Amino acid sequence: MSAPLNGLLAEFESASDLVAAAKTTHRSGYNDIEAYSPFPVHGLGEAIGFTKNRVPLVVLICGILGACTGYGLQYWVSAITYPINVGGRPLNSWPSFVIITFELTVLFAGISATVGMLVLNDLPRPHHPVFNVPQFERASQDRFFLCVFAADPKFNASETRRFLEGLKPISIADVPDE
Amino acid sequence: MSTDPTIALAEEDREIPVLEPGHDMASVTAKISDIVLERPLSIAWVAGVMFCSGIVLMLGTAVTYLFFKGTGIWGINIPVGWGFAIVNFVWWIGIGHAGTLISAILHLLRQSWRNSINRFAEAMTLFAVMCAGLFPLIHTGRPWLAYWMFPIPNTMSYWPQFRSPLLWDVFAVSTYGTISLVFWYTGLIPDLATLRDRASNKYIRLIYGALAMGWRGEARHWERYESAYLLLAGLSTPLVLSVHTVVSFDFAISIMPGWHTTVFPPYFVAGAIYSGFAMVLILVIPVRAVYNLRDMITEKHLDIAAKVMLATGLIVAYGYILEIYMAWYAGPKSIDWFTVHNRFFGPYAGPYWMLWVCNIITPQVLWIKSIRRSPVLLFLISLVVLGGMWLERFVIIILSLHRDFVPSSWGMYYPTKWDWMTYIGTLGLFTTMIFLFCRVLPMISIFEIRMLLPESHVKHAAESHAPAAQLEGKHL
Amino acid sequence: MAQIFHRSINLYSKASIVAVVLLGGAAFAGLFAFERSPYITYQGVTKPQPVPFSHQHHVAGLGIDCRYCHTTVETSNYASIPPTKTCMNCHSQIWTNAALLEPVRDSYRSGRSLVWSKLNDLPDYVYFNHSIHINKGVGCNTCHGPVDKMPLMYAASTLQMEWCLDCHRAPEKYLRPRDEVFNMEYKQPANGEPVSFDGKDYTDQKTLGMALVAKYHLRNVTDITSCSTCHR
Amino acid sequence: MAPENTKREDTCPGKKKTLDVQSLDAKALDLAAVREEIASTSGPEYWRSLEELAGSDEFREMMHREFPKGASEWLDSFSRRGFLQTMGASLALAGMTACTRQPLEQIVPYVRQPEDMIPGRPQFYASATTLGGYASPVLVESHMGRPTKIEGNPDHPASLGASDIFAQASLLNMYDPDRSQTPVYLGETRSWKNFVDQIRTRMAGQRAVEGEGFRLLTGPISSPTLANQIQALLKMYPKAKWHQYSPLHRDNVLAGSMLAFGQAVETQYRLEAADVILSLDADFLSPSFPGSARYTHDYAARRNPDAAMNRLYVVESVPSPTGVKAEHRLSLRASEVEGFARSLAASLGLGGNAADSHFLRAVADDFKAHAGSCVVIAGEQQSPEVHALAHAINAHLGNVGKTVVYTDTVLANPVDQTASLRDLTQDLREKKVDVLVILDANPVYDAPADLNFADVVLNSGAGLRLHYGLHQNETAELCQWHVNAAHSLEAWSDGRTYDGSVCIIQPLIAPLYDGKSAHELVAALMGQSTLTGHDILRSYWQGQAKSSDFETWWRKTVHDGFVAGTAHPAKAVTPKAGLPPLKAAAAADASTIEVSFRGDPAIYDGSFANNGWMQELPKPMSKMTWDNPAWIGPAYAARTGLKSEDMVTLEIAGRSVQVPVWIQAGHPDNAITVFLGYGRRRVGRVGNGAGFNLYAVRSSDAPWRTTAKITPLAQTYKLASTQGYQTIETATITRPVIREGSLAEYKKKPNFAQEMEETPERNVTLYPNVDYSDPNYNKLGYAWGMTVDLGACVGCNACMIACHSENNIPVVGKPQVVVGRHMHWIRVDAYYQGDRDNPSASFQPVPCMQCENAPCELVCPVGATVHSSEGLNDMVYNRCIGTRYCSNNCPYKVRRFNFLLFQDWETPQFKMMRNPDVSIRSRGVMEKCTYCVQRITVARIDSEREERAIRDGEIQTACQQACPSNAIVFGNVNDPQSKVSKLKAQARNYSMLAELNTRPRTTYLAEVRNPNPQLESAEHAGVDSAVEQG
Repeated sequence: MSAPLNGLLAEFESASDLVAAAKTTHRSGYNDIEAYSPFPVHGLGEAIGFTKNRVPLVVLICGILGACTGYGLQYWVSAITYPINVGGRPLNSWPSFVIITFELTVLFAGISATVGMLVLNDLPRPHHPVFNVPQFERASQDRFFLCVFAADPKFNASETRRFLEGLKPISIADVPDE
Repeated sequence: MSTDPTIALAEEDREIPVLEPGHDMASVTAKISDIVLERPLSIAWVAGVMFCSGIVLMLGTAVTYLFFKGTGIWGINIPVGWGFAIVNFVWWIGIGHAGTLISAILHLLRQSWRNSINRFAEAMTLFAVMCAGLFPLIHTGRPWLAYWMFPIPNTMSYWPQFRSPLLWDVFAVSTYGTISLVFWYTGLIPDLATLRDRASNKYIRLIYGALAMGWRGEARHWERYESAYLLLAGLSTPLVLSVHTVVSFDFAISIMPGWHTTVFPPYFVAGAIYSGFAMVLILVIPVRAVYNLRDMITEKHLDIAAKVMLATGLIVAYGYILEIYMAWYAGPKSIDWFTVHNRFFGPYAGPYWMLWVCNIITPQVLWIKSIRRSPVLLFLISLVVLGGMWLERFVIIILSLHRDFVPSSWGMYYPTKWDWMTYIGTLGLFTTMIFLFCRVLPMISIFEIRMLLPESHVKHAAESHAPAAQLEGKHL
Repeated sequence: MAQIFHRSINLYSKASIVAVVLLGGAAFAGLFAFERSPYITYQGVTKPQPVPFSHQHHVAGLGIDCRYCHTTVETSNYASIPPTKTCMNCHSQIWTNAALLEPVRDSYRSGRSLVWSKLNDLPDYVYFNHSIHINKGVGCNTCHGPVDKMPLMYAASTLQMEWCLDCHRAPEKYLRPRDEVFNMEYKQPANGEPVSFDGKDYTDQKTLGMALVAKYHLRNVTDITSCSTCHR
Repeated sequence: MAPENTKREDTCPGKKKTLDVQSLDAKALDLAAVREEIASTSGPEYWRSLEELAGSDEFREMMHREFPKGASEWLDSFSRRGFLQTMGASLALAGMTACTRQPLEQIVPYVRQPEDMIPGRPQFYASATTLGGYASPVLVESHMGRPTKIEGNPDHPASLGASDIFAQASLLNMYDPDRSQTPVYLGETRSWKNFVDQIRTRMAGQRAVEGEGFRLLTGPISSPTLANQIQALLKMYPKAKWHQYSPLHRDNVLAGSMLAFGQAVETQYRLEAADVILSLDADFLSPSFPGSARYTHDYAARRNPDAAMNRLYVVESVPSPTGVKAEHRLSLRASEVEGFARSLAASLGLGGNAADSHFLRAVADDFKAHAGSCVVIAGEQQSPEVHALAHAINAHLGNVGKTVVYTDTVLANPVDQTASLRDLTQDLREKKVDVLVILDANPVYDAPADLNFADVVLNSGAGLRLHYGLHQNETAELCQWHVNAAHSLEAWSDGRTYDGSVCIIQPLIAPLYDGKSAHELVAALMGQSTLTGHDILRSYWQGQAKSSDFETWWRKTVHDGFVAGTAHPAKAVTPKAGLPPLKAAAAADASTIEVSFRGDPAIYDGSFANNGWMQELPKPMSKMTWDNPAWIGPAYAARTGLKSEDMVTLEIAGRSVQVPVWIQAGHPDNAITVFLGYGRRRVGRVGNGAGFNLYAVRSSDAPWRTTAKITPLAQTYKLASTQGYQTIETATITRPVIREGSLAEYKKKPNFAQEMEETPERNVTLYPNVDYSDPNYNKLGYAWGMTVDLGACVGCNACMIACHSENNIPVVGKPQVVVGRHMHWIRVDAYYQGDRDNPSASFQPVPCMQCENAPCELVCPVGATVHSSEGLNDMVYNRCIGTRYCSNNCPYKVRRFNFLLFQDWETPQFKMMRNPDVSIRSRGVMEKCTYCVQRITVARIDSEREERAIRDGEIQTACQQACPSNAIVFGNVNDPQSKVSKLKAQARNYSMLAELNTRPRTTYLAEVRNPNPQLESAEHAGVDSAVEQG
């Protein structure tokens, strides 16, 4: 335990245990905590006090942006920059322009959904202190973890460890900073 | 549309679950990821890849020669300006539909069973779209100028012509391809993390590690992840329906008899799903046998897929009948009457009636439950349907073009060896990709399978979770 | 489990993604620049010629009118390069034994043509007609640049479609009175020096252009941006 | 952690390794060792295997099969085009993209520029082309000294500005890269000088014996100068003989006039004055008929239903365009025509007894009613008796001087050519000939088989056999000397048109391969080898000119292209009393059927065999290209079970030939028609081996008609008809694309054509209409449009060749036509309706419709085809990427696609021939009719420079200009006074497929026929129903 401590990592058997533990931890005043699970566990987010999810907003904005780009491009090309008579149709043949408008809307929105999710999740982030903990490799398989970070004002190595033990985890590990 | 029967069925027969009992998180994780990480290379797999990539070489030859000589090496002519290239394009695009349909629409409809096959279907979609995308490019007379179809600023200050259905195609297909890729990758991220964490080889870990982008399964991540995934599903749903609609516009927008029909969009979409599911079955049936995944891709999946095929097949049949009805309604002096007459008795009557046999008559046996649940029979029927759907596009394109308004310009279309080489070549490309996919990525979405496990849902919480879980809960 | 990646990778991974995007954009931009570069267009590039003919000397120096050599510019689509005979009209009297002019004399003696490199070279699928442009008041140097200041001739314009369209989409920006077409000193009207046309003085190109468009019955932009105007 | 343990086990690394190792190599158990092994072996193995692949026979076979053979398979007809060339052109194409570098180009100005030459503006020179001796007056367009296009000479009555396929195509003959390029002696190239020296001694020898052994064989000659030279030659060699032969000779016409008048006269017709025309197997509307251009014009001028219409009866043994135009057509075997003629004569009261028939009675009555304003025209292939009968009938009805005029013959010294050739062969057999000079004839190929000329010539022991001609052909092969001829566009000469007036032929370009003109050769034979053709011509006309100031006279004559006042005056001739005696007809043997011989409609007697335009020109009736199948009638086919493309053996008088058959609607039963001119061995890369040589079964005693035995063979032969079999399968046209009615119907309901299809309301649309008359949209107010008068069109194809020539259209070759890739921008469709044995047929020229609501434009993803402000459907080749969507969506199927590299980018001759005002399209590009936009542009620019409007008729499209019947009219539809607007205003004007609301700018004038009420009831019912349902 030479390296400075980044936090404490408690390992749990099941999703339910984790949710319960997370709730208690959060209620007892720890804010800088994080829960890890191998699949989305319902209610875990609010358990650790995560409320505002901005992904939908990003997608909405980009969607609208896409729509405007789509129709704008077509209108500009067909009616403004090089107006030319195609098959006797008017320059702004809006019914013909609907489809590409739609496609670009979806394209922009769709890409923004994933990119937005990654950015908001601060990914890619290949390195993270929790990876230092050996058993954490099962966080992506069949184990559930709760981490209280040292950055939390209420954090105190021994205090917090005792508090976590109170939550009956399978194990508790230090998360070394290096 | 296609989902009504499947929902009904989800209620109706419970005896076969979508995930055989006896699994826990560790076992599903191990089972799926080991196919990638632990399973030794089998001779059969290597041989398969070799053979298929050989076929890809043939494709390369055909395309190279095409670029040297021009599209004249194909059987096309005036009046039949489009031949195999467009037939194959529409066919592949159609096949590509199952993937997004399964992962997006069924996700919205909370069809838990899609969890075990969506990954596979999405991969299939990507590869199908790859093959499809090849054709619009190479079928042009001057492929090196195909970039003119994209709105790129240029020294001619001249731009694409946005009223053209072909251009809609370009946008629809490339959007579809991109979104499918994004959707697929998004779904892969947590599993990539799993692979990263299970891999014993340093380099493999590096690769998966890089691809997983440091996914840790944080609660916050999951929250955003799920909303993003849901939104993607929501966006892909109209997209997948639009793609084949747009493809159908290539024909519906024109004024050619046999093309100029308002029924095309729905009937094309149905046809696409039809062939898509056929392809899913053709791939899934051998794969679940070879990799011994019968417990995750159960007979229930086959059964549902079969029912979807049955339903969409009937919609397609409706399309065919409507065409005939319209001709009858327009009367014997109408060009429509002539077109249908030419389909029935013209020089291409053979393919036309073959189409009825493959697409409409054969699949009716799917009304029988035992057949729906017999992998072998399903496999064969799917093959027939795929052939039928290919014929459908052949009929729509060649038969409509070869005899239209002006009799002096009637003609015939005979494919050349180059047509065949190109077509078979894309089949090779497709299977090669599938082979590789099976070995380097989890064929089944591990984390979504985990969600099928009873232990996955939080017991104390009263409010509902993934109904999937509930459903399974009842089974077990 | 041990860390797979070093902490620094976090930064690199993000940076690399941004970098890829930026590089892509840069490559794109580069391509555009290249497409319009003299390497492609030969704009401002001189080419090897049998005789180092100086327009500067003949036009500015001697004040020879364009039409003395380019005889058909008002009547044909080609301005036409003068036959050797035209050169000899003068050079049988002056500079009769300048070494520089030997190729000309040789051509005249032997009847073998001089072979010039084409400078203002449109693609073969573009059909340009000098006579109508002259007739509508497009000055020689509007396209060919300050020929009277070119010791060695070069193409002054890119001759790319966007360049043609620049004028075809708004001819009034460039037109001048017919009698000024061959005038190398002509300047577009400005408050300082107005241009008089039809007895009126114009101090800005816009109004002058409009007047000329009306006077010379220029066709509409829709007409002259129709494809078959230049492509057949 | 139980699960974990189990997992660790089944994935134990140790195990894994062994597994791998076993699969790799059983003996080594240690991973490191295995790695080494792989490293050491894999490299070499890899290379070996590649070598194996590359070296394997299969591989080589594959390369072999896929490339060279595959390539050749797809090359177009000219086999010399290779792989490299394709690449070269692809590069050339790449030059069409935006961001490629222009290749360095050079400018090569004149040293001394001709005064009248304005670079960039074509010049036109009056000249003439000849066919079968008859000249047709033309104007030749020349760009910078290169002839690029041939038009009719509007100032000459024989042309009135129109031209025919042969005149048009002779341009390509001149540029033909396979032409003979030097004199040849025994296969070695020699110089003209060398030839002159050689021949001098020979001729000196002949001088001594007064030309005892000197024979001259020429084709028919109308050139006064040449005739004069030959007379001089014969004076010089009194004992020499002059023979004439051309396979499509007019012996029967000559014999007919001898029979009728006892002297040789030329028969001319004045169709503008004829109310009723009867053709006895005479295809006088086809370009090979002397004077057809004028006849077609005069005939068509009387087809306007609003003026006095003429009426055409055709009795024919071979379906022909003339038959198509007929109000009433009677399909007889050739041998039966004479009988009909006699009956007609009888029923008109010239004696003899009439076999009575409905048709005959009707014709006779019609004739009686129109005595003096009717005419009978007999066909060249009909017997002298028929001609005599025709003369008699015309005389009897007082047509002579009104609709028929007799003059001196156009051909200098007309002879019975078959006899003439027979004599020559005789002399050759008897070894009487020492010097044989063959001028522009090819007897070895086209002489009647029974003379077997080839052997005779070879064994004649003639010391000097000289062949003079454009190609080193079959005859040249058997001659010691060959002298390469100058084409009529390369040399001075003259010739007479059908009315006898003399045209001056002036060269447009110095001989490409300095060939000599016939004049120069004949002069050389007289030892005047120094004389140039120009000298000879001038000196002759100096003698003829009735003008004090020869220079001005000559200049004017050359400028006008013809010698004023040389047309033959009408000549009073009195027919012998009584009818020609009846020849005993050979009793027809049941097992045989009757054969008719005809010249090929496109390649004539074979002299156009190496002309790609002509080979690919769909023949008027069958739309056949590149071949000459034998025609049989539907009835005969039904009886014998023969199908089109079946091979049969045709046996005539012991000689036999194998030909494919083609079922031709309207062909008489129990008869077969074969076409001459194909199956050439030595003509060039285009013509060699195309089709079947029917001269091999033609005999001198029955050149046009005989009997034959047909035996089907068990094989078929692929034919390339541009209209497939639709020519006889048009039963199921759902919209009547061609519309016709009788005069009576027209009077009753003038707009019957429009009522056959409902045209959508103009303003029932979501979109506003484009207003082409709005000056803010279209400043000059031109809206180009075209009408095609189906009543006037006689299907002569002049428009197609004119278009080919004007627009640099490539020739694609038979294999490509077979798969449906011919490139004609304008096509002439033939439709047959009703009874297949005697159908009513119609021609329909189809250029681009230039639709205002163009379906093609809408679907082009790159905007390569869009509308011009004047309503043209512009096709921008350099923008086209070749999706072919536009063609799919074109209901008229007028678009043409360069599926392969059809255009020839190498051959320098073709480069010279092309029209510099039209882009050369290359591989992968769509093309189509542009309304000759290059001509529109030139006219517009000129008019703008002169600050005036374009005059109506100032712009003529190439097809319109060539059309002898003025069926095609082009102009500004915004101007109500323009000819085209007036025509479009007519009631019989209709749009093709109007229901689709494409709003074509090209519209059609429905055909109105003027049937004889006596006969109409019988036939027309059928036709109308056909039209209605059809």
